[in-house]
Amino acid sequence: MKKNLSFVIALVVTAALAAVPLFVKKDSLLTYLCMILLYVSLASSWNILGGYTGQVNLGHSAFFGLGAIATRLLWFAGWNILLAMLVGGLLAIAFALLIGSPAFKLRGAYFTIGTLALGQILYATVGNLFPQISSMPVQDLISYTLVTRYYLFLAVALITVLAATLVANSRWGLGMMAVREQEDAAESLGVNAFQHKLLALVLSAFLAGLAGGAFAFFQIGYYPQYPFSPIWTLDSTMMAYIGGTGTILGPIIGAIFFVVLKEVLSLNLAEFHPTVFGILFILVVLFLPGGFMGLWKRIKDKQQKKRESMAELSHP
Amino acid sequence: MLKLTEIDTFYGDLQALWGISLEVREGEMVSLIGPNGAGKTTTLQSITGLLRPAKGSITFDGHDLLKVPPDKIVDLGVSMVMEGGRVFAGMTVLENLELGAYGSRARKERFETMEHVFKTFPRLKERLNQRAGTLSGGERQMLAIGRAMMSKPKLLMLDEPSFGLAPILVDAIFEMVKGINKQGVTILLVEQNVRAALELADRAYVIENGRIVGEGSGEALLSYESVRSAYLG
Amino acid sequence: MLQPLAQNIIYGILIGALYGLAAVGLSLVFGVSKFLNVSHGELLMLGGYASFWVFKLLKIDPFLSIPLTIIFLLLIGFIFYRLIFSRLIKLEVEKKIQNSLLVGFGLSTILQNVALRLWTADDRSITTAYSGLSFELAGLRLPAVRLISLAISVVALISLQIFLKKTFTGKAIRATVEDWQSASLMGINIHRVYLLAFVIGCALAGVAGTLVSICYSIDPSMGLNWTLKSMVVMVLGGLGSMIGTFVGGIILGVTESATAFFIGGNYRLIAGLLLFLIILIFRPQGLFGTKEGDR
Amino acid sequence: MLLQVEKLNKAFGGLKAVNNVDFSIQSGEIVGLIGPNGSGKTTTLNLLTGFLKPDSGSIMFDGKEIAGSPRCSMCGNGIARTFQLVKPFLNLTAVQNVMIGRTFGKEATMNLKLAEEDSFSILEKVGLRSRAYVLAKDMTLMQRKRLELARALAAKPKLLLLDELMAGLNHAEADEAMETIREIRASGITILIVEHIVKAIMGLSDRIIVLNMGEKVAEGTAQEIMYDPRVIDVYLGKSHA
Amino acid sequence: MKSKFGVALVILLLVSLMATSCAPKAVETEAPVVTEAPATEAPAETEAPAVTEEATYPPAPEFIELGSSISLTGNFGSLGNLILPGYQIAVEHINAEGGVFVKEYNTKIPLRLTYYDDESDPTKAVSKMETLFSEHELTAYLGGGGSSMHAASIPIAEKNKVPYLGISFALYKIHQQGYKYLFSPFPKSPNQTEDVFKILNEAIPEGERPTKVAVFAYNDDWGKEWGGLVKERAPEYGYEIVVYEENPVGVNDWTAAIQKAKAAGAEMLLTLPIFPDGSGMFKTMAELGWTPKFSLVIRAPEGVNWGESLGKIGEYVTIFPGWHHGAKFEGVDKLNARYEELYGRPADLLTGPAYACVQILAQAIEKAGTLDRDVIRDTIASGEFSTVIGKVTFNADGTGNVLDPLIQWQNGKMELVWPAEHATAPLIYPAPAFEDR
Repeated sequence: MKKNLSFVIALVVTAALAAVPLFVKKDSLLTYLCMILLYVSLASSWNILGGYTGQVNLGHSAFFGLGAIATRLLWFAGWNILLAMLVGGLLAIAFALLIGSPAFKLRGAYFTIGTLALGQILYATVGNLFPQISSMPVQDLISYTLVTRYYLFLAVALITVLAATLVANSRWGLGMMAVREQEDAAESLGVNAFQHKLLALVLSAFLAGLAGGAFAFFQIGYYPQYPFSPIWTLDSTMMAYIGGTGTILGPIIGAIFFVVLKEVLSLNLAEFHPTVFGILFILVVLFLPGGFMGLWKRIKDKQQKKRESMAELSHP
Repeated sequence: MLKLTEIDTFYGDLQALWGISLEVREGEMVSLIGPNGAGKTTTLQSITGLLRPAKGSITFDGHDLLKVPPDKIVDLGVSMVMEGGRVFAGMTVLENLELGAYGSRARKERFETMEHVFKTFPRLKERLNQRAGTLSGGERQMLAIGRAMMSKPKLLMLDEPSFGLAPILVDAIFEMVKGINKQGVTILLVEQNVRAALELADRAYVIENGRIVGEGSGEALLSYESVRSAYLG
Repeated sequence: MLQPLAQNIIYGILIGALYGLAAVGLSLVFGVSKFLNVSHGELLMLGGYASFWVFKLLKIDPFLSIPLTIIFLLLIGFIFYRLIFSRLIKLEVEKKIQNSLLVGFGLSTILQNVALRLWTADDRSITTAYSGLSFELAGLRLPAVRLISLAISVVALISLQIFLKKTFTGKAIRATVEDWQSASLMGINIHRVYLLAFVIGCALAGVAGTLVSICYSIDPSMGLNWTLKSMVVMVLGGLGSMIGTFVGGIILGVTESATAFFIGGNYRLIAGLLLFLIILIFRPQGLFGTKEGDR
Repeated sequence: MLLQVEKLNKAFGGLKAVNNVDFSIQSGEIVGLIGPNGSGKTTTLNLLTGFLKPDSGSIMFDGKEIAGSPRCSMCGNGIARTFQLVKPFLNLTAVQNVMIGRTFGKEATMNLKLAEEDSFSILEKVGLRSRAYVLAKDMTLMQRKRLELARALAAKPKLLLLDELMAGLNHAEADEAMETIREIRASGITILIVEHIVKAIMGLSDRIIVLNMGEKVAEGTAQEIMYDPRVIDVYLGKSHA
Repeated sequence: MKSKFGVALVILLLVSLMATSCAPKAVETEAPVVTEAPATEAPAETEAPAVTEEATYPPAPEFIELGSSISLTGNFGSLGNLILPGYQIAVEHINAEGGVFVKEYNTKIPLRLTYYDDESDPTKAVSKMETLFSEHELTAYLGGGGSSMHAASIPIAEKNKVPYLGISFALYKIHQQGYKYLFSPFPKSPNQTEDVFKILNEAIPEGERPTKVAVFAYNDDWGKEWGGLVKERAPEYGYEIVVYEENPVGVNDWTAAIQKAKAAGAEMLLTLPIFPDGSGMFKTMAELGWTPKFSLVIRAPEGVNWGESLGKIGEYVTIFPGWHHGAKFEGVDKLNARYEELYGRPADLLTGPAYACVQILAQAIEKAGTLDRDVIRDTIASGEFSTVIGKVTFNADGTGNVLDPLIQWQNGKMELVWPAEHATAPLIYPAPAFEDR
């Protein structure tokens, strides 16, 4: 009953999003929606490893960047864009498998610092190997349409959210959460912690790689190093935390809140908007553990308790 | 001297103590015995301020300990040796002892106190500049007790001083504890070696599941069947 | 070939000392309170700007203005601790590391933005009358400014070491690092120790920032890079050992310089990070650490 | 013979935590493993469940050598455990906690619907049916212990290892727990129960093994153990006065 | 605990309130642009046929809109801050005469320049370029400073089909991508890398020439192109490259490179650092005691802060800036006078070419007689323009045919030292050792 309702809501939202380009003709607004969708993909894919499996990964941009660079090169070489994106995703998986075993030897803060360093290594290496800007060829520029990009971002975001939902509600998802909550207990029940972490990493990497591919298709000119920038990781992490890690809706809400708030702040506060944003973020971390989803849950719990105590009163 | 009245203490969300009341009079040696997880350590930690009871009162020498910040409790003359001693392994024996006299009251007289401690534990003087981590188990326990003595306590609380020690050392440690008590320091002892604890103590409390279930003089309890049954049934 | 290499290694040591100094502050804070303060690099930047403006506006020599920088950073540290970090101390270790990390990101966003707006994105550096001066020793050049910087780093480190080893307060800090519960039983106010360690860490970052502004240059976005370097050095040297951390910084500096010399400047950053990852995986307690390093 | 342990050894540094311990458990038994603090009970348990690798010795379980197998394979072998300091999945609901046991243990099912139904009935058994949707972190110690028991049961073990299940429970709660354990045995599961005090399990165990300083000092029925002078010395200590 | 939570809640509520109350405002500010755009366009379209009736012209737009995304802060900020005044003064001078005469409207229309600071971030530059296009009826873009910034911006101009005039980038590669709307009246890498050897061979007798060359390049677009060309050209003119070092931009530690140059006995330095790297490089050179007899340092010393921050260490370096205020062309005096008024010194190196961009545009619009961007583009491509940097024509790839003067820092000032007919001072060679300054 409840599941059906959320399914219907999801369907309606998807349909609405698909219809957006019919009504929105302004490029700047559409670009803006593209960014939200991109961030939904990034934050949701980060959340699979960081939220559901509890491994705070600060090298997420590496996967995003790998997807972007592979897609861009293949696409320029004449490949079909979807095929190129798939290869981008697979490249991200290959890298995830490569680093998985050494990375998961590290625990807690060490994993976090280690992944941050890994991301930086890739960032610097790509900067060295591909120092030149990647500009769309003139003939592609002429045929450039934003609507195509919008639908691609929408598709990637849908795939990501769908994949996250499926995994979260599967046996694997249960295992991941068990690993996050209590690795010893999980292992004692037969959950292979390493396998689950690796699976989460691979899935997270693949989805981030796809998002990178969409970005490569979207951006007219950029330095190949740019998608590897730690900014992408930090932004996705912040979004997931603001919305609520370990939930499906959290990163989505976080991404929307993040992008919209940033835009609103930058329109109204001009140049000091990152400051206000930083303050807000700190407030969320300090006072809203569990992000917006956590807050929502607490409000619901309180109401529940009130209802229960009311019920008790009426049945003395 | 020390009086706990009806205290309830929680570990996070979990209640560990239910209405514990006990009293230690000046100069006494009191034992607190009970099985694993009964709440002995929790009781001591509630007194030192490491944990704060949710309910009840603790008074020491007329001070309400619940209103004293944890770092000032030592200054009042309450000192505790935690289970396993917990010496600062990376620091030298001397530094460990100095830290024992961190409180402002004890710091002024730390040199005299240290000489006094050396009399009780001559081994420590030999190892003065060695890192505490390199000491043997028995020496560590001595250091832990010596360190606690450095604060010039009126009440010394010991949590399982015999834990993990060879029997011969256990005897030695208990001798030293007895000696300290004779010097006029009141002692509250938590010990799993029930017989030794009861023989040493003037009085004892039996604690089970976070509640006091028995109280009496050491000898009385020793012969009291319920103590044996608390362990063996 | 040998002489240029030796010269190059000297420069590696000189910059390594700055890495070390920056990392010592971070390491101290992490060791005592388990706050992984990722806005450490931004604190360094603040220190750099403080010296720069004092030099530019009041014409006070940057080396002489270090006490002012220290006071400034102590104040900043005090405010940040009271407003923000003190709210995290009750959390369990893992959560504390994670949340301090996140809060740090927020702080670094704020500090970067404020610096950008106050002082523009331009690179700044301090050039004194004696910049460029150097002594020659056995055919090797020893640059004056960097030598003084090295000396100041060493003095800062030794003062810290003396403070930690000889004073009661310093011992209290070390005791808290080892076992905060025991420390608390000694009558040590551990909250005060946390605060103290935090502000000392900030002050060290400030000193490092001053030296960076003299030897290199500063700009509002420099923070992340220095935070990362500090974290690398902190792990490299091993947690809990100040001297180890400092030596770790020098090792990183020399590694980078040697890489630039033998392979090329493009790879210096990567070589340092790779060294870090290798050590993290095979010796997580660091080169000089003794404790098991999984906390 | 379900479990046969021979010459099991484990040392930490110089300390022999488990020293040449032999014992065995028959199918359908409830065996108690007791001893004072630091006697090696929990180490033994950790060796049996793969949390520690033995230095030497053999552990035959159900006709298979399992010494040194990875800990996540133990559940598949048919051994489940609870923890001395309870380790529930705090931010998951009770039913999710149990489902993890059901979907990963022995006879693990991929069918989440089925797993959920089974989990409800297991929660019913331990008396937590009404708390199925409560997060583990909002539960009392007693409830957490029951939850951990339910989780282990959901893994359908042949041998269930209970580590100080009774610690911290009051008399009434302990009695309830003993009743539950008897029911579990009745359903055909063999149980090894580790306890600090003999009393807690004397009415329960068919046989009791006593450890001290890493060595086995006695074995027998509860009555035999209670009056064994070696055991009394172990527990109450020799006189030191 | 509860109260703290409450406080946070209140703050969040306030912010979300602020967000919601501001959101409609944001739409409002955008709304006029949307509604007015057709309003201004509509008359133009409907009245267009009226042109056939003589003497009636469509109402002229209020301004000829020029847009620029320019780095005023960050790595390229020192360049942007020299370029922007050039644009502004040129606009001011042209508007002082009523603007540009456009035949289509039979009236003079003033110019209006809208610019954004892109903070030396190429991605920001891209978004600023798009914003300029969507928020204003642009006639042309004026570029910012620095090759990588241009490389990011130009595709946007091309996509939007708006003429783009940019200076302060020597990157040649951009011109080979087939962009039709790009024009740059500025010397390019092929000119610079050839001219330096030509000038040295003309100015210095054989035997005294600094034939051992050290090249400190960057691992980026321009660095690689420039370094490659130097390697190619040096042997042709009798020079040997003894050290070739590459660093990523912003790694301001050149110790290893300097060491190698010193060890190899290099006599000449060719490099193109951004400001912080350049100043770090010269401080280290002084410390290590390596003084090249001749240094060509493109980019870093182009701003006045080079002299201010380096003092004697920064003396004697030479630059190919594209222009100098001593150049003897028409209009230079007027520019210098105005610049002096505003900034207390004669026009800076990049100010002239920037000024010229606006001159070229104004002349092209007047020739074209319309604000149609495609017509203007064609006019720029085919015409000859007379500016403060001399006569300018453009090649098919958008590069300009312009003079490439050499400048040297002497006594804290930049002196034009080549070509001889424009020179304000003779070239000082060899440069005295750092210790002896």
